[in-house]
Amino acid sequence: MNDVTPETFDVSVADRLAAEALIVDVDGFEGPLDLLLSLSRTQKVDLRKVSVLQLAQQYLAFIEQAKALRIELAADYLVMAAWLAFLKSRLLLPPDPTEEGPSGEDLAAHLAFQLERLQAMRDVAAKLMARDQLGRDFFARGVTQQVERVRKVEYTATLLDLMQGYARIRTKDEFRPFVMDRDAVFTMEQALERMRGLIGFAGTWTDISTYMPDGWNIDPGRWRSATASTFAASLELAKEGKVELRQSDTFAPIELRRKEPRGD
Amino acid sequence: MTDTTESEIEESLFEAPPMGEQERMVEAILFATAEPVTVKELNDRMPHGADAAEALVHLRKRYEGRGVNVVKVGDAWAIRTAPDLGFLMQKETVETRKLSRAAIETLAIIAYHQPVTRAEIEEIRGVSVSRGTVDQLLEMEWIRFGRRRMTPGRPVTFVVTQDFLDHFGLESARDLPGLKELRAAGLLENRPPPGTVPQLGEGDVDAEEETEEGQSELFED
Amino acid sequence: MTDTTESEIEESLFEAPPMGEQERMVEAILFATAEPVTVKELNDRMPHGADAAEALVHLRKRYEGRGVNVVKVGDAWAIRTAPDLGFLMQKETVETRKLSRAAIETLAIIAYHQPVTRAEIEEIRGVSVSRGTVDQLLEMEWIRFGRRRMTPGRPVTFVVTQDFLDHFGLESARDLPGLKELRAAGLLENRPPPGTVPQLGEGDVDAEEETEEGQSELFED
Repeated sequence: MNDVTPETFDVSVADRLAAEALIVDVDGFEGPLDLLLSLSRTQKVDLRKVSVLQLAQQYLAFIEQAKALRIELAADYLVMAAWLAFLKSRLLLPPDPTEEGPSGEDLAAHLAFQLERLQAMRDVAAKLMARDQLGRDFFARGVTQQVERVRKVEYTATLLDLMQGYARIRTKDEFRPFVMDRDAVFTMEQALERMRGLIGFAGTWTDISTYMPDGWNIDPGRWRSATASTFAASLELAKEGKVELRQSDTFAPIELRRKEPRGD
Repeated sequence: MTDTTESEIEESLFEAPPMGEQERMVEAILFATAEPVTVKELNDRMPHGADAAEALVHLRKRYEGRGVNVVKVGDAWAIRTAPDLGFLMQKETVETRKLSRAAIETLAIIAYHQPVTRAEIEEIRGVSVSRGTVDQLLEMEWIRFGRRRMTPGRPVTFVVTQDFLDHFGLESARDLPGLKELRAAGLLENRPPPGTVPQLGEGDVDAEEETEEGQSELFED
Repeated sequence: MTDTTESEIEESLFEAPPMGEQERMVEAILFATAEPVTVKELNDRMPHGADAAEALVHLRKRYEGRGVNVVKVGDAWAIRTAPDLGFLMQKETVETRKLSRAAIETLAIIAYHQPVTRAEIEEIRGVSVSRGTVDQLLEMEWIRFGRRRMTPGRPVTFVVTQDFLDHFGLESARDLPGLKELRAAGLLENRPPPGTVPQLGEGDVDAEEETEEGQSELFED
């Protein structure tokens, strides 16, 4: 990582630029570290060999000049100035053995490290941006094809549906003189009778709700009655060995199918 | 790559890139462009002296039998998924839905009365049959068109299909339980749903009588 | 055409299609999308028993030196035009938003130091990171939040995304240019400042202790 871009300007140009930078404003720099990095460019190519002392002096001079020009300085810059002044004194005065804390050299080394790291990040950022980029140097597919979610609807009907449908049409205006005493009750006998007639067509598993009498689903009371009796009738038929029942899970639909008499 | 010899023929000031290169170029352009690209556009975009038409011939051959192919779309060219791999671009989810009451009734009437005309279905149901219902049944291939009636207007008739029989596990439409069996099974015992006004439709007694006869007549073919 | 054999194989539940076929399938799927596709997604879409990883090896080789290439992006795969042909694609070039210097530097720091906290970014840049900069990078989906640091305050960390890798043509974060050199030079270490260096971020002595560990963890995948 020693390929830090060497400044090719001669010193006078660099000096001029530094002077210009002063006149412009501090906003041109991305913070005090950036300013320090810029100042260090006028010194050495290798950031590891930068004279931190000299750098501190340059920075402080810069701040003084900015103050003289009444440039508004962000707090960051002043904090850095104070710290660099402290560092400068540490570096210039002989170390005081009674004093605790890091030596001036340690602090200077760390500052040099920070500068080098910042410079390194800038270099790799430039390398990164110089890479071939998607949409600029290489390209993705122009015509993309979405994975289609094909929603296929399959309509089903059972033979029972078909017959019930037909029966419904054939009987819908038939006159029925039959009167029930308690028309909100569908008795188990009624359910049994109804189901006995129907189970002959129930060769496949069918939800027992299919066997509910037509028209009983409008009034909740009648629906409850019909549900109870249909369920009871299913159990009765299962007991008689005429049908088989199954339910996959608690509260899942109960299914019924005709039991083939082949066993016996 | 078969480049140099081919391109050497070009004696233009700017030498055209070797054919292998041109093929790569056409490949990249067809890949990245959203629209099919004409030979002219290809030539315009490629370096001077390039022959996109020839490069296309090579490229097309290269993609023969591959997962994507170079295809002509109108007078332009594009890369497209090989037709046999279309299934990879779809994720199928099957949803089962109960057939509507109208569809079931219509289907039942066709099954019991086939061949039956739309007017007859409407007469039996007492309501008009929507186009969608018939279309749905046709699409499901449970019904199909039968012979036209030799009556004025020569209306089309509907009959049920083998698919229908297969679905309901019937050998023939004749195996459908007759009215008597329906009655015996209690299916004709239904009272009109409470709350619905009894309909004074066309006399059903006749209709019923007619049915029996209609049915036998019907299952001839 | 070898249809029959192919479809026969497809029908068999347990036998995977021949490798040549699998290669075609991967080819078709990668061609159909602009986004990189993971091996898992490929396998999910291909018939049972297929081995997309192996098919990819063959396919990648097949496209070597061609106008489009099979490239790895993180743990996913994509087809991209060969970079040397970019000059043909002026029409396809998308204007990317110009990134500010701050954004570029922040991005680089996240890429090379990930997972990295905002305080660490600020320490490296020596200046506070504006909210807008991070937001812009998040919005471009070049960075995302990583795991929180297990230090006081549990600060969020940032890491780069697959889109970032895709955009810069990187197989993984390990392939970042100059990464090895930076590491060898110790410039990716988070060296605790001795004593009282003015810190712009909140005190991260704790955070820093953990960083080393976090980092090695990072470039492992």
